[in-house]
Amino acid sequence: METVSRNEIFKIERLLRDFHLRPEIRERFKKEPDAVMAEYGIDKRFWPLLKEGRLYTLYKMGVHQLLLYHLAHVLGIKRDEYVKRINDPSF
Amino acid sequence: METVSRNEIFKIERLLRDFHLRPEIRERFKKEPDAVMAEYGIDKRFWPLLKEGRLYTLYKMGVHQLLLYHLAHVLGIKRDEYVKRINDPSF
Amino acid sequence: MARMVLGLAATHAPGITARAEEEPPEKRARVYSNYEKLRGVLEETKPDVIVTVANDHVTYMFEIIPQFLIVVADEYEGPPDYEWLRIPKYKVRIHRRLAEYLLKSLVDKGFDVAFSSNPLLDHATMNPLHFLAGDRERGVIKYPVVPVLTNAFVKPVPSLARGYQLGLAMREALESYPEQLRVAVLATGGLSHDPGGPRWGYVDEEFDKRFLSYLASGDVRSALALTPDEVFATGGGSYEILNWVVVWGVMRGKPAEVVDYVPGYNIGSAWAVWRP
Amino acid sequence: MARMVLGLAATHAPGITARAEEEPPEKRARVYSNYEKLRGVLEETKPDVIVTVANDHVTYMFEIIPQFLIVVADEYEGPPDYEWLRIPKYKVRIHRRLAEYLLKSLVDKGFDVAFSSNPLLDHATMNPLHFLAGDRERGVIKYPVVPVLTNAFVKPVPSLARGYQLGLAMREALESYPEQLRVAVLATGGLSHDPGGPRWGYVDEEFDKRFLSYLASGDVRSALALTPDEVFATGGGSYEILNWVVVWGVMRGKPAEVVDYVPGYNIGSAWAVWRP
Ligand SMILES: [Fe+3]
Ligand SMILES: [Fe+3]
Repeated sequence: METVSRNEIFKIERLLRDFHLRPEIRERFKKEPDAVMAEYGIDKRFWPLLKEGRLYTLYKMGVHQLLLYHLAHVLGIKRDEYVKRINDPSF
Repeated sequence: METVSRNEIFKIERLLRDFHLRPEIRERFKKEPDAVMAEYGIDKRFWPLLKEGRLYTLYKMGVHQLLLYHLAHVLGIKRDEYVKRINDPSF
Repeated sequence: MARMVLGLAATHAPGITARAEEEPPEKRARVYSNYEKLRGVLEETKPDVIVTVANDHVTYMFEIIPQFLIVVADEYEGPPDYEWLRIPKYKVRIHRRLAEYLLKSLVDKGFDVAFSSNPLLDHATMNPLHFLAGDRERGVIKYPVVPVLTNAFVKPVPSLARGYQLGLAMREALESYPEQLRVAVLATGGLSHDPGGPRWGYVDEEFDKRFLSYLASGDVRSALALTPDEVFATGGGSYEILNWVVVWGVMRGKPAEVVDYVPGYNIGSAWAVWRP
Repeated sequence: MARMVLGLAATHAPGITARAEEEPPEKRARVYSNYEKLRGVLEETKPDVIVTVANDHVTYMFEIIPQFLIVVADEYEGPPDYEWLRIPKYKVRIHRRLAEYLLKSLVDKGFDVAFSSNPLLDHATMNPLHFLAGDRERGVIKYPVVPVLTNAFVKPVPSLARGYQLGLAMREALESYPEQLRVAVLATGGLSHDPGGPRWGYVDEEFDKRFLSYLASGDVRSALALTPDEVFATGGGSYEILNWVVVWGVMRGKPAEVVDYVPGYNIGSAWAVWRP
């Protein structure tokens, strides 16, 4: 897997952190994810990872597990499915 | 002088910090200071201190000197006037 | 001179309130009764202030991640996600004079402690305070608090030995505080768990019981020999035992009375008391 | 193994660029020629990386104020107020691998160093880099950087002794870095000044010359005996000498070659070089 810049990871993490602290961001992401990710300066190549809940890839990239949890919450992914995805290289 | 809550001071300091980092806040404050101070949750009793550049009082209350500097910048107070005010109990 | 009158430690697992019905009624009752026991001890002891030692969850210590932080503010209201947690939104009075004294003393002793006047205290501080000190009707925490936060989640984390040293220094600092004050300390968090990690839901009971046996026997040396890597191998949240170790330092390594251990709510939960 | 090839220290007074014409042409020329001298030394030495030690100005270390912070990111672009400062907006490559190694080593050695992946580097880091390492046409800093930030402005600040210890530990850590790397360190800031304070514009030349004489003679003990209160008595910005003391620790207390001292631009400005 390519090494992703910490600056890029930070932008993703900032969005996930805000999912937790700012309900309005969470709700907007559900409706218009691309617009929200663009606002947070997240590179387009990461957009599918977030929208599709590609937990394995995001985790291996270095996104913190506590923040991935907030993403799962927004996407409606429950614990058993979460654990499956974060351990499955096809995610 | 009464002891002011650190939480209150923080709200003032946040505005002054943002004067430095967010030019749009600086410009809005010049036009509608009350609205901006209300947004920052600053208690009304402190509004005159900021609008009038009461540097002595703000400094004694515990507002950090580097942040007062940003206030002076917005109010157009130059160094000599600044030093006069921060040392003069009538301010 | 302030006096250390009590040490407490308790899990802060958010599921205990947020998803209470996830566990069977007996287990729930057991969890709640453990908090009740600690609440009783606290009420008997009547401290003037509680120093809480809890970690952040990559929420507040996010853009800047300090290893240790002391809140120097006058009040706090939260936690932000109190509705999800299903607890009241509490007002917390902060004992700012003691917080400032403690901070200054620790920095003077060579601990590089960060500080903040604009706290965000999450479930790690607020859930245990809810159970142990919450006036639920009035929405206030009954004792003034000095909140200490640690970095237990984002590597590199401080060694357990460093946490213990911090605790020893806190004890010295607190005892040199010039006013009469009865101080309790409360550690929150742990034990093993992997929230949002590849083994989310797994509890390492062997690890937890080993850690608790060190505590109960006063075996500081074995506990401090645990490396961050060893602890993280049991789960991404397990390093929250750092908070316990800090308070153990405050109690100068005395054996703790381990009240109970309950695996459940995706975590190995424990409760302990130190009497001075 | 990394090798320490150079130590530098320089004022970072923003007025030098922002309000350059405030001082007469001769003084301006002298200030600029001192930076040029250091730039020349740096170019001769050809380091692979510069570790900068600078303080924040209650801008970035604001809501959370750590005592020491290391930036673990890959790049930075700034400073935010480059237009006011009248310098280019620079791109900085950060040597993240070395930054991570240094951070981990220091935390393991018992320094409670904070970290951040989303840096804001103000004039304290950027103005000296502009003069010493800026490629003005291309808007890039010529060497990879590891930014270290300190708390020199908001009390309680770390003691100078603690800063020196940090420097010693940084040296050890850097020399144990497993790759071949030629490392320069750069301290910025000071000496006496009171920006935004009741004596803004005042320079305590006696204090400054005393501090420089300690540096020039390698009198570490006298320098470390200065308390924060003594230093702050000369001005609210004077504790920026902390950065100099950290780098002095990296240079293991060797006497510095003091290049020049120029009071002006509301500050006592100095430049120094340590050869290893
Ligand atoms: Fe936790
Ligand atoms: Fe400065």
